[in-house]
Amino acid sequence: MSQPILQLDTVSKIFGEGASQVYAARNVSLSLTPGRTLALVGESGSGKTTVARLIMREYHPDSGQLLFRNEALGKGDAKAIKAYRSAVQMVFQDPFASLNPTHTIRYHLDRPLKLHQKQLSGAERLASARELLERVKLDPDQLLAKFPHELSGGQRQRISIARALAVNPQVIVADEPTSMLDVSVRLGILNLLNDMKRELGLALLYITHDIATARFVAEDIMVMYAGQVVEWGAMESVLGNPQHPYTRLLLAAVPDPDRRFADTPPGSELDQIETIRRNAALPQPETLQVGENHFIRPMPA
Amino acid sequence: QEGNVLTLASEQTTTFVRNFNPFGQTSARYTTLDFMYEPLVVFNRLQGNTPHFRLAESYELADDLMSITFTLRDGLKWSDGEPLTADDVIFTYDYIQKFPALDFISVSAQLASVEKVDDRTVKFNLLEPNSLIANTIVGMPIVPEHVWAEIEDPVTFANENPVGSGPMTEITRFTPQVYEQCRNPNYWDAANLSVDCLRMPQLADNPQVLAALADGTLDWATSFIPDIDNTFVARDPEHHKYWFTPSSLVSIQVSQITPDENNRKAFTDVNFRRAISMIVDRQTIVDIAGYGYPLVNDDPASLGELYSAFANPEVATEYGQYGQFDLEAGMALLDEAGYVDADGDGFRDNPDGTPIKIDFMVPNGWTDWIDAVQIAMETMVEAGINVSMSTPEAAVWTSSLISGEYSMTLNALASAADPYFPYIRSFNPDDFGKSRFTAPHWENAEVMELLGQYTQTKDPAEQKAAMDRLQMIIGENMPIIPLYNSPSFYEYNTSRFTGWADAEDPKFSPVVSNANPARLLQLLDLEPVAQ
Amino acid sequence: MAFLLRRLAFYLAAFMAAATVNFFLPRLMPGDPIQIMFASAGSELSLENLNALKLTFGFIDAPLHEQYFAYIKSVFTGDLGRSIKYFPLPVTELLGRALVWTLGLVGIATIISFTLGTTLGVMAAWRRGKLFDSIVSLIAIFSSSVPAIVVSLILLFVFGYTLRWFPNGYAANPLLDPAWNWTYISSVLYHGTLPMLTLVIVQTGGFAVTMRNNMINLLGEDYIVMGRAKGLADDQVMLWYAARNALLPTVSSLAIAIGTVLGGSLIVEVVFNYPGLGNTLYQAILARDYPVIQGQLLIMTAAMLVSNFVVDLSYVLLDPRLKKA
Amino acid sequence: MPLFKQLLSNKKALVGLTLLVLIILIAVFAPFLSEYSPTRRVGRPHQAPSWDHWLGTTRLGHDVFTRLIHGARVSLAVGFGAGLLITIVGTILGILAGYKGGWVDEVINFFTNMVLVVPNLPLLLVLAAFIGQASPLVIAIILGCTSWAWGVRVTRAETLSIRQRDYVKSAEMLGEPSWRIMVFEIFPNLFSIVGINFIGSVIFAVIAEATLGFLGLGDPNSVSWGIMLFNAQNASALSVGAWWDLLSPCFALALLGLSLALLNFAIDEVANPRLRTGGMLKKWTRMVLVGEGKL
Amino acid sequence: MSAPVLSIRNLNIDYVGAEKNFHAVKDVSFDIAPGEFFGLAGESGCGKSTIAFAVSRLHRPPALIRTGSEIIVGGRDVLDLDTAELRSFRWREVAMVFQSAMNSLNPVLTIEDQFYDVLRAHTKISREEARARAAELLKLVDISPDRLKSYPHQCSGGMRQRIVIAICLALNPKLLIMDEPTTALDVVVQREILQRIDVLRKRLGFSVLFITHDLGLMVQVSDRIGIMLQGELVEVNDAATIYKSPQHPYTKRLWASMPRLHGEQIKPEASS
Ligand SMILES: Nc1ncnc2c1ncn2[C@@H]1O[C@H](COP(=O)(O)OP(=O)(O)OP(=O)(O)O)[C@@H](O)[C@H]1O
Ligand SMILES: Nc1ncnc2c1ncn2[C@@H]1O[C@H](COP(=O)(O)OP(=O)(O)OP(=O)(O)O)[C@@H](O)[C@H]1O
Ligand SMILES: [Mg+2]
Ligand SMILES: [Mg+2]
Repeated sequence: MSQPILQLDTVSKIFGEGASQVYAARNVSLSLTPGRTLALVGESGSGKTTVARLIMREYHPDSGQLLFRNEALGKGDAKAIKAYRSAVQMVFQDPFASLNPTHTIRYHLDRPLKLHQKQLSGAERLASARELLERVKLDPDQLLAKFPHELSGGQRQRISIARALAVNPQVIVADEPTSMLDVSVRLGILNLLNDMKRELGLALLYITHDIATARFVAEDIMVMYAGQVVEWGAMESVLGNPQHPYTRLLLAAVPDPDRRFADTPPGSELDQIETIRRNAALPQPETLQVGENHFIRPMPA
Repeated sequence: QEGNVLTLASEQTTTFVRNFNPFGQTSARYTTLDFMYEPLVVFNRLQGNTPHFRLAESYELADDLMSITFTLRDGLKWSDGEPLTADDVIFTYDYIQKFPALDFISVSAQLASVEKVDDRTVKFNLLEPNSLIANTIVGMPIVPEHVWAEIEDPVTFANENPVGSGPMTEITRFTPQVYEQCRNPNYWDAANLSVDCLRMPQLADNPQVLAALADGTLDWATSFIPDIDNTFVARDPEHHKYWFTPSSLVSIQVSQITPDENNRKAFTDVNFRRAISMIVDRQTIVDIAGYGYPLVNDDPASLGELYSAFANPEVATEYGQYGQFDLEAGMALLDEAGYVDADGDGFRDNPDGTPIKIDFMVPNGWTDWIDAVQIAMETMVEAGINVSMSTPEAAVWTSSLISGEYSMTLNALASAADPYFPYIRSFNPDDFGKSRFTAPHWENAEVMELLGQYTQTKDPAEQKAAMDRLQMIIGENMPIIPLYNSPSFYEYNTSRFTGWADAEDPKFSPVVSNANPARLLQLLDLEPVAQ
Repeated sequence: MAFLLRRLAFYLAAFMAAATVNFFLPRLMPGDPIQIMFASAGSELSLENLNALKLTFGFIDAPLHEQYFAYIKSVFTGDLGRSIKYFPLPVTELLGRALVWTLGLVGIATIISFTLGTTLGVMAAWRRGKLFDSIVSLIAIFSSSVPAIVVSLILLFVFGYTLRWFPNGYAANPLLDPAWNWTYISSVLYHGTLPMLTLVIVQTGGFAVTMRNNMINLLGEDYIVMGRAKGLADDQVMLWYAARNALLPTVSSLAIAIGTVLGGSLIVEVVFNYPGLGNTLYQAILARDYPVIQGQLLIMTAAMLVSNFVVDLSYVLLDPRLKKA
Repeated sequence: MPLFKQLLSNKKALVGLTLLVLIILIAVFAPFLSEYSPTRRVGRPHQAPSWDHWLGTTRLGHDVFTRLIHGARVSLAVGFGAGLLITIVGTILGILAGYKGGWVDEVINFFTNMVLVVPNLPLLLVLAAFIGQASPLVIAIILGCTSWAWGVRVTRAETLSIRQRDYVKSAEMLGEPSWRIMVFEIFPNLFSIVGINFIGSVIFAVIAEATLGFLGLGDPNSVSWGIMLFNAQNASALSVGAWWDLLSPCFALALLGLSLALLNFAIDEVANPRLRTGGMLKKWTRMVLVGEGKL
Repeated sequence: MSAPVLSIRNLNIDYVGAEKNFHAVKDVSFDIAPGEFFGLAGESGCGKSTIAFAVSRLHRPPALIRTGSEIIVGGRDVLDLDTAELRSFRWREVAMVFQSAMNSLNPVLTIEDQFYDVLRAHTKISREEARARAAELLKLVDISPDRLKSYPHQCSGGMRQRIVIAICLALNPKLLIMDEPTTALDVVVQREILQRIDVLRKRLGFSVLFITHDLGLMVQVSDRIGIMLQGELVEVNDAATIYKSPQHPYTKRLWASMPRLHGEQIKPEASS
């Protein structure tokens, strides 16, 4: 396995003060490796987006650090930050909000090229833009002059990916890139991400609450709950043998056409969730390795 | 049973404040002077300044003109029944000495001392000989010592329940919207007084006064009324009447010390001033800007109709042409004097070729003046004079006039009993930099000497000689360019009261404004119409 | 509570700032106030007389900061000095008198136009696209575009001068003594009709539009649809589900409207010679009555602050989400 | 821009725009539309409307129609000048406050709220009176300096919401400088807010000019609708029955206000599709009436 | 078999447009039997909500239910009801749970008020009785009656959705329509709520029209399923058949593009 390119080292992010303090991320550690996808799953509000934003340096960690190529990235180093920017890009959840409605597709692809590949001439940039569109399986002749509102959701999401690729990134963070898309186009995007990872050797962080799609794209998985990573490791190991009670609950709840609803009295899951929520606030015990490349942070007794 | 009530409008305001302090020029109700505090004497300007003796039964000017003695009537009483004596007069003058802020006519500065001769007689000793001092002295109201001696701060004292000497002293009703002022129970001249109460409704502006006049509410008013024959008289031709009498002089003035060197060359040249005078169309200004109400003043000596009794006919024969509107002649005069367009910009320049550029200043918001200036400028521009109008705030305008740092302006000068006053107010170098009336900053030693002579003699012939000579000098130099005498407005309704002064019977000025003491005479002449 | 406290702190700061601006305003302007005042009064005074008067009116030549603190202190002790034009009336009393009229005029006009406007807005939104809606929109466009000055002059021309149905000045017949009897009150109402009408005409449209748009934005909300699905009467859904929620943002627009109303009432008061704050301010400006001008700006600001605060309060009352559990 | 296209297909916008263009054209070509000069006496005082003087004459004998169309220039210039100033200041401060946040926001927001609670017109009045002889330019500048607060408030609110959009985020992540984000990413999306702010400010400025003029605080040398109102009022136009003198500028003001308000409503409708009623509701009603369906 | 609770026949719905009408529901017909859990699936914009709204006649212009459509509930055509009948029909016979838990409760009314207004609109009930009934209904969904005094914003999303369900049951309706009732919720909560509905319908005997685009979930809970595509109902069958042997190519494609959590993963086809 190759070296991780980007790491979070026990990073925490706290919002609010005093009583209303929220640990949006608590001692989160992860590493992204070229050519591999890490899936980050968890319920809404568990801190997934916060992790993404920490990686995108939109937030600065309250503790812990962000390592890029094994070097801690400070606040001030402009040059390092620029290099980081051109290496790490993001694809957003909502394809309708991630493109500026007042600019053409060409503008959206031109800007990153202009910013990060200054040596290119106008004509070269146009060529690159066409190339990018072809790479995401779109027709440049049709699309370059269009405005976002003239495109379908799937097309927009592809444009977002093309824009992210325009800077020649090594890491792509995709925050629920398909949750707003229809089932039938969803797969196309996931396949595209898989292709990119393979062909360009990208390190991918795939954030989702849909564990099924996570399984489809990722080699590794991390399960988050209330700002903490509760279980992580190789995909098949975690899915096949979930150890943490929350992971189990989550997996049990994922819709599965193969299993009809049993006549279990409802309510038990909610009680368990309550227990887990209460425990999440307690001091956390050490990490426990439960298999080869499979770890959990067990619930305190 | 309220007797007969006369409704009048002498004051325009949005709210009445109960203030009857006769020294408060801006804040007291306008019915305070004359009606509440009777003057010693009322001089009748319409009748050659004849004295109507009121609180005083006579006065005597010393032969050396260095003192004047007033004798009060016998048995005068204040409205509260206390006797009114020479002590009250002495008290009043001591009082304004002690509180200079009260001396709104600046009379103290002319007095050396005021002394009591006996209970009814007071002697004023002057600092300089002055034949006209009586006119000034009667402007100061006399207040009761037994009331005012106790007042700590008379400047801010509101005198809400006045004790006065005039015909109407009792406030029977007072609200911000209306007040009533009724008979003085101890009035000395009650026999002549037929009106029982004055009622003053609050009226904020001319249109409101017009509305009240038109529907017959008001008996007596002073207000500008546009198109008065249609808007007022026509509503009830039998009873709705008016009579406008000429009053303060409005003139074009240029500064002899204007900061712009080139303009100064022109302004100090009498030919230029004469030409300007010939170029402005006085009649149109009066007709349009003034609704025809003012009286054209084309007297090069600036006195005009108002002081016709004093006029020197030679002035008209010698210089009269310079007061007449004649565009051609005015332009010819300019050409002749060398004011031609030297640089080809379409405007006339100085004879030496330097440009003239005049800023015609008039206070913002004074619309009739602004209209007048616009009309005057029409012909001035036609004559090739580079002139434009500016309208600074009145305060800025005032201070420019005081300092002389302006080029051209309109200025007004209140009318007086005697032409001496307009002349001394306009040309006294002692007042340069102090008063806006000296705005032209025009100096002439002979004028000052003649003015001195005029007040320092009692001999009418001597006075006339001095006045004639004065008029010739002014007429020759035209330091100010007269336009018109604006009218005093006087509207009245004969349906409830008769006895009004009018053009047929100009017995005195009937204007009810607080600047006209003769309004007291008018009040006393009114008789209710038998119902 | 914290919300209200924060607002309160802001209002205090705003008031202080307004008072400060107020203090400096006349001092930065050219000219000597007393001289200006007497120039406009047309009276001639000697310099000595002038200086004596100046002292009496408290124009002392103290250092600026001393004057400033003295001013702030007097403001907070409710002493706004005395009017020069209406001497010796204390400014507070003069403004107090005027305030009553303005409050009555503006208050009632605002209540009428707010009620009318919001009702129209609610009904227009509910009948969206129908004739009623088009009419309301048209009315709203007219109402929000035609200036108060135009409306008041036209009303004055038509009803005051031409038809002579209404008086063209005053708040009441000046010959009547103020009293709580029908004669006086009816006179007040009669005199107040045209000014009131002007204000209602120029304000109603704005409220109607705000309310209509808020309503329309809300009508797609699930809880409105649920209200209908529950089988509730249309009126109940319209009022308790839609209007009640749409009112919240409208109420905050009310606060901003107060400022506009004060401005609008100024022109209306001048045109109709109504003895309110606006007219008083106008007269004071003409007479350069500085104490009144200053006091006036302060009172108007304070009125704005108070109405804003009232709006804040009612917001808290209307919206349970702001009530701290 | 699709917004423009939509605007052109909006009936209100069309009517408003036509009116406005007409007024502007009349103002621009004023000297060619009347043989008279606006500042010269060309008739007797207060002549009633006639063939020679379409809208009669003023008290001074000026031609009312001539003054009206020349006055349109000043009123429009003040309106658009002040409107532009107000909008520029409001938009810049609004975007800065909304995007930059932190102390920049605190400061701007504080001042904005402060200015919002000071009653605007009275303040204007006092300022104009103190400055004196307020020429149209001065009025425009005072208006610009005192009336930006509302614009800041709405622009800031909108910026705050746009700032959260993913396209702004992604521009940040691409390393776009913040001025570029404000100018090219946020500003174009504020079209409707800025447009509404601009037109609203123009209406406000036109009205304010007229009001100041009417109250006698304007420069009598200039020919504007406000000054016309002032002159007419001073000439007691209503009491002497010269209604044309006073009502002409009134109607001109109303017409200009109406055209701008129509535009503003149209922008609002275009920017917020929910407010649009359009033709489909009429069509719908027709279809229901002929029994093609129901709800 | 007894008569269907809901029988939709030839339902055609247009959204009237200024130029062109949008034909959102095309000739749709299906039945729901008493006690049946009927699922309606399809992609965003295919017309699912439009059908749901039509059943309670909740549409506003420019929606237009074309003449010839029939929606039969309890033997009568809903489209023929007048205003008063419609009002009493709503909620008493068909109740509805909306998409967003956050927004389907009126934010300015307490929970109790929102029970009370529906009870009062349909029954003669006093405030006290209504409170008792509301408390009872809340217990059905495991919520403490204390909550009656709360405002919606004081409850969590899952709680709010359960409150809505309780309100739905207030009048013992025959049919409960749920339009994507759980998309805003976590999977755990979502599953919990659906299980509860399932239990309640078995106990109380109402039918359910369940709308979602999550096919996997639908197969888990529904008895029968209808698949919609661009306004048309392309396939109706029982859940097992839809899953095991889908007939329509579109249904097949849907299954093919659904990644699996367990067992064999679908083939990553070349992205198109
Ligand atoms: N800017 C912020 N200020 C305050 N709290 C925040 C902020 N951003 C996130 N939070 C809180 O931090 C926690 C984690 O939020 P985050 O957005 O990371 O969750 P998530 O897992 O991405 O949820 P979702 O699946 O809904 O996107 C939440 O409780 C959220 O309310
Ligand atoms: N008010 C409207 N005016 C015009 N078209 C509309 C309107 N409401 C909905 N539509 C169109 O009707 C179609 C069906 O909408 P509907 O809301 O029924 O879809 P849906 O299947 O519920 O989708 P989703 O899963 O996104 O809720 C959509 O294409 C939509 O664009
Ligand atoms: Mg998230
Ligand atoms: Mg839907």
